[in-house]
Amino acid sequence: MKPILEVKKVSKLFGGLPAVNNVSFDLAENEILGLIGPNGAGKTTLFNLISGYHEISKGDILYRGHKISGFLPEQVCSQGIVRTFQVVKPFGEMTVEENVMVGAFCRTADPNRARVKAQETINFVGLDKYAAMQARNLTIADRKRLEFARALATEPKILMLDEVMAGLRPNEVDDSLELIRKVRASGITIIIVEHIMRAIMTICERILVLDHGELIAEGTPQEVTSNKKVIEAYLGKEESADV
Amino acid sequence: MEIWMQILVNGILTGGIFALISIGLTLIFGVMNIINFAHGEFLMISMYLVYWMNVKMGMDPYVAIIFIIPIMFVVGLVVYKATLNPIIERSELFTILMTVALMILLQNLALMLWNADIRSINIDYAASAIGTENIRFGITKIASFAIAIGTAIGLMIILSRTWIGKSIKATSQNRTAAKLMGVDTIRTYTIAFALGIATVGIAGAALAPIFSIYPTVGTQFGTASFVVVVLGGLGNVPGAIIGGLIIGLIDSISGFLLPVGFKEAIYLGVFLLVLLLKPNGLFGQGAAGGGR
Amino acid sequence: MSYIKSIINNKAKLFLTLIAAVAIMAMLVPASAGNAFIQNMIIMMLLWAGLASAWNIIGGYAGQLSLGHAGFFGIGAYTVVLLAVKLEVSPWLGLIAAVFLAVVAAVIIGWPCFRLQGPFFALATVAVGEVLRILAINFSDLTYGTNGISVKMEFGLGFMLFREKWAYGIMAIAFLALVLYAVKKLEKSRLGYYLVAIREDQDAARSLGVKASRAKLTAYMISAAFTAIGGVIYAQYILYIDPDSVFASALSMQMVLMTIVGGMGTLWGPVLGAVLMVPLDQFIRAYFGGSVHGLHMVIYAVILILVILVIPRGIGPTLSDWVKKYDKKAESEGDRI
Amino acid sequence: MKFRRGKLISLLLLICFAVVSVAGCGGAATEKEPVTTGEVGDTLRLGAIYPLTGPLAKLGQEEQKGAQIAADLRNDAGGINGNKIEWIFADAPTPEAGVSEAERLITVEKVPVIMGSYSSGVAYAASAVAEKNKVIYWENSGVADNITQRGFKYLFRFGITGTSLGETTIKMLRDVIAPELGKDPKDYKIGVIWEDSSFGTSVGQGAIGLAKELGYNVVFTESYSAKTTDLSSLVMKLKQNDIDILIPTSYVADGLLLFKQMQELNFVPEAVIMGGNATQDLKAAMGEKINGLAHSDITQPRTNEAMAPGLEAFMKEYKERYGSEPYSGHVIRAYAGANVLFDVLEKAGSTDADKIAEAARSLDLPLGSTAAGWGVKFAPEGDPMMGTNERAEAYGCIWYKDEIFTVWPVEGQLEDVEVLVPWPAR
Repeated sequence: MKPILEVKKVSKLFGGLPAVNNVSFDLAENEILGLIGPNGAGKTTLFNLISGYHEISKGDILYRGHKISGFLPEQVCSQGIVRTFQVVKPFGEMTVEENVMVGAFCRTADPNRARVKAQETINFVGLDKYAAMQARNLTIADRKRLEFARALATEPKILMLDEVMAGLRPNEVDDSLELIRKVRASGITIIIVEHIMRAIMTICERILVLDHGELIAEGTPQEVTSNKKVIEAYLGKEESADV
Repeated sequence: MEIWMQILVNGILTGGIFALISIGLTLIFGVMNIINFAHGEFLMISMYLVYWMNVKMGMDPYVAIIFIIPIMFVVGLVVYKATLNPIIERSELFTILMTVALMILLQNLALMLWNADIRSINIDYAASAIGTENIRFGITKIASFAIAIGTAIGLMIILSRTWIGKSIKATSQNRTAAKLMGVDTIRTYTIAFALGIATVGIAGAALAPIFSIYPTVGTQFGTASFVVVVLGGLGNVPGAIIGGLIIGLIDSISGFLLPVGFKEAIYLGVFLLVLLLKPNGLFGQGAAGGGR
Repeated sequence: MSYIKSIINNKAKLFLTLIAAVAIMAMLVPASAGNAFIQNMIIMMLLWAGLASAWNIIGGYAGQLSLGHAGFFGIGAYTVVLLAVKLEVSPWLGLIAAVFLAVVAAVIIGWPCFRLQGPFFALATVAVGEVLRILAINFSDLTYGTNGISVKMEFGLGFMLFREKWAYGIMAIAFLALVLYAVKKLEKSRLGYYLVAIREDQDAARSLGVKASRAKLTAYMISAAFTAIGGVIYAQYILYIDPDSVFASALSMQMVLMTIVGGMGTLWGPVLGAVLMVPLDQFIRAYFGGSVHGLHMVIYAVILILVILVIPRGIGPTLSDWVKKYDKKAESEGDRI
Repeated sequence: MKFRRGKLISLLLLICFAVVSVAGCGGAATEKEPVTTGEVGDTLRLGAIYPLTGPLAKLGQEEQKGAQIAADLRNDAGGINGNKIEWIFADAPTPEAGVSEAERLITVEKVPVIMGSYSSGVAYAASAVAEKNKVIYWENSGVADNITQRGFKYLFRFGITGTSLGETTIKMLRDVIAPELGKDPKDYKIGVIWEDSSFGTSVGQGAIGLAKELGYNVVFTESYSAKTTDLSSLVMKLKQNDIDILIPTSYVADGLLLFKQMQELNFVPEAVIMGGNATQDLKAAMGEKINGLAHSDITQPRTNEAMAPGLEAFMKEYKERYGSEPYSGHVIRAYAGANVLFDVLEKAGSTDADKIAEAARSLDLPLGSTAAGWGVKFAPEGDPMMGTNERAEAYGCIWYKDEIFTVWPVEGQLEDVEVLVPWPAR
């Protein structure tokens, strides 16, 4: 089965410093892929490269076989790849419903159909109580859920979630995991960046580990946690020596 | 051939004037992202002050600089505290409109207090020049050129050596980060603005012998100084000197080759080109570009 | 109270007739007394409300601080007058040509400038406005330069030139109604949501598929078109245009000031701003203009500074906030209004 | 954006604001009854529009003084047919303000006549409003020719046109400067430069027109912006064309900048004849170096009383009130123009526009019959320049012993003025 997304030897240099260095991987259709690594490993930068937010220094990205490296963010989104931001970016003056409508407008120009789509998505993520509230008045957790809903409203094929569950209470994390499973069930492929190991381990079928911009490990959750290099990357040299 | 030499000399000396006017602006615009439309009006105030000192106390304009710096520093402090400080947190639209309101206010206050007479300081060396038969250097222009260099050096020393200078630089790069490091950004902004206005005061003193003084004289210098600041790069004081020289040369050369009426249009055209091609200015590190 | 609310909220058409009613009523009261000064003020008020609303499309909704809108105003005025004087073209055709030229200019100016952010976009538009003014002064064989041009005194609908004031009143009302109707339609359209999204956070908007530069450019073209229409009406009303009066940067600032005072990014903000500031400006000038020179402008500037300081988001939204607070208090006490 | 309640509230607010502003200004500006000159002892209210703020404020205010002195002196001498004259001044720095103030003066203050306006743009816009409302517009100082080329019935321009100012610079060269330097005017290389407003343009074109007509050698012409910060490149072009006679038309500030940069760059023409703006500020800035600078301008304070009757009385009154010499000729023109207007109103005996217009057109005063030295003969109806005073001509004058003296035409000469040229080197 041809991979839905192919990342081929992608690098990104910020003033000569490689934030992402020669990373390659494939994403299978309808898979949930985890992306982990210590802070500053290049996870968000990789998201920025795939979503066209930053230009790629070297390498290519293929979506269903055709090149999308060099596409503008809006073009990448209309192709079907959408991302959420680690630092949430709500449209403060607009209500929650209007925020989600902006996403829905990606697929329809008609305001009424967009409003219906928005209401559906809001109910799906459980923000219906706040539909008429202005986004700037939401709590952090609800803003994350709004980010999630907005991305969903664009009816993506690939959904890239950047620490959507950071700062949530355990029961909220479980709700999010449930949501992600439902989203995957509807045929959407998902890449998740998270630091909450419990969440990553339970939801992801495959995990990539990034460290200093390089891919140091790939595999099922169990394989990855026992991998020496991964432990070193997280816990540092001597600690791992005596395990 | 000598005509071209003179044109270059004119360009450099006029460049000195543009640079001198723009140093204050590059500090205010560079550090605080405030487009100060009343920049020309502060220049006008300082020119009037120098005029009264010359008329009432017979003080030479260049000597008056010593008194102008503290006076204009205080003027900058008061104006900033009264009008700009309360709204500094809001979007730059409000600060721009506040400076437009200040422009209207200062122009008409000057008209009310000192009426509309067109005054000038007639010190004997005002129009004299040195140099050969065909290549002349105006005394007042050389003086303003030297003052521009001196002011730039002085400002750079303040910015790099003194504590307040470092906090101004830090705040201009990243206000929130500076706040985290314990920099009192409100005080820093106030001093940066006052310092900028004091620099404009020096420019006013240096220009008083060259130009006539009347309530709306400030409008002449408005647009040109923005062009210089963006050309030299935001907050980049040496950049303002070089930007000033470039605009001075363009002014002199294009004025000679084309009808003089188009001069301003040409360096505004250059300004647009620079903004689009090298958004961070020729040397500066301002963030004019919009990314992708 | 709730009965009136239900009518007003759902009927866009009713809202349109309301503006017309307000303006006509304002016109008729003085018309009977033949007081041309008041009529002139009302016409300028309506014209400025239209211009401020036009600016609001790009400045208020899309948050793109264009400070060179006098350029489009001037293009509108010069196109209609030059076509009439040089080619005997009727002002109504001139109007269409003016709108077309303004839209073309908006594309030429907008496309490069929209790659700039914040103060640099504002400065670029100021520079463009100045360049247009200088060109109008120096290409005197085309534009008659600073001698200016006077509109030929041929009265009649065909020449869009009237003896009676109320005819201009109708034109000004039609202009304002047209702009407000377009803004209301825009608010509810995809472009409207996209513009506000761009204003709030352009990066987030683009990641959701919003073609930011295309949306901003479209808004800029619409705004330029309406500003040019305003320029045409000004030319046909004042009957004389010259570079310094129609390309003046003070015009651009005036449009921005009114929108800020009234309330940016709201439908009613610019209208409120115009209704307050045009009479204010003309009254202070009438009372203080002749005596102490410059006093009236000082008063105008001081009022402006106070408004900017005291009212953060413009009078419209601030008032509606007070009303909401009053409502919440009323609801909590149980006596719903 | 769905604060429905907010929308409703601001909607109601708009309605009450509109009503308040209408009622408010309706009350504040109650119309006053028009006064015909018939009833003795009443006050005759006349409108006057000048730029009293903004860049043109200085000379706008000077003309205001001239109008006020004329009214006061006339009131001391019994007013018009027993009516006291009262000026209602209006500030109009821009054409748009000119229109709204003209509307106010006509409909609220109900003035039968409006005198104006120093700035050609304001004159243009305001006179159109007056014409539409059948009110006399009495223009003293707007020089742009096209003001009186629109066939307006109720518009009269007492003062000179820009063309006449321009032509007199050439007549000065032919009759005064060239004979003094002992050269044939045709041998000179003439440079004509002007600041690019309608004032500068009409004077510059006037000078070029007459010079070409007389076959003089105009080698360089260019306009510049009065708001420019540097004119050295223009001076370099003058030097390159080695201009002998320079005819600049500038306001005071840019004129000073030009003269300073001419000295700095060592450009010394044979003579400089400036179009208009012979003012005290210019003298204050240049000190004794100004002697020898020639002007073509409106009537100057030092003009022979024979040619400008009533000038001395005016000078005395001005000195008493303001303790100094008149700033420039502008105040004299306003004073003379106002007096002629009062005579016309007296002759018409009513505030009806047609009667006043008819009285104005009937005037046929020879040269040397007004304080400005001009005569009064308005171009009749149907004439392309309808409403222009055909007996108004600019005078040639020159700075001599730190004062400005009229030297052309000869009848205006006060005493034997020594024409000092070449100018700036001295």
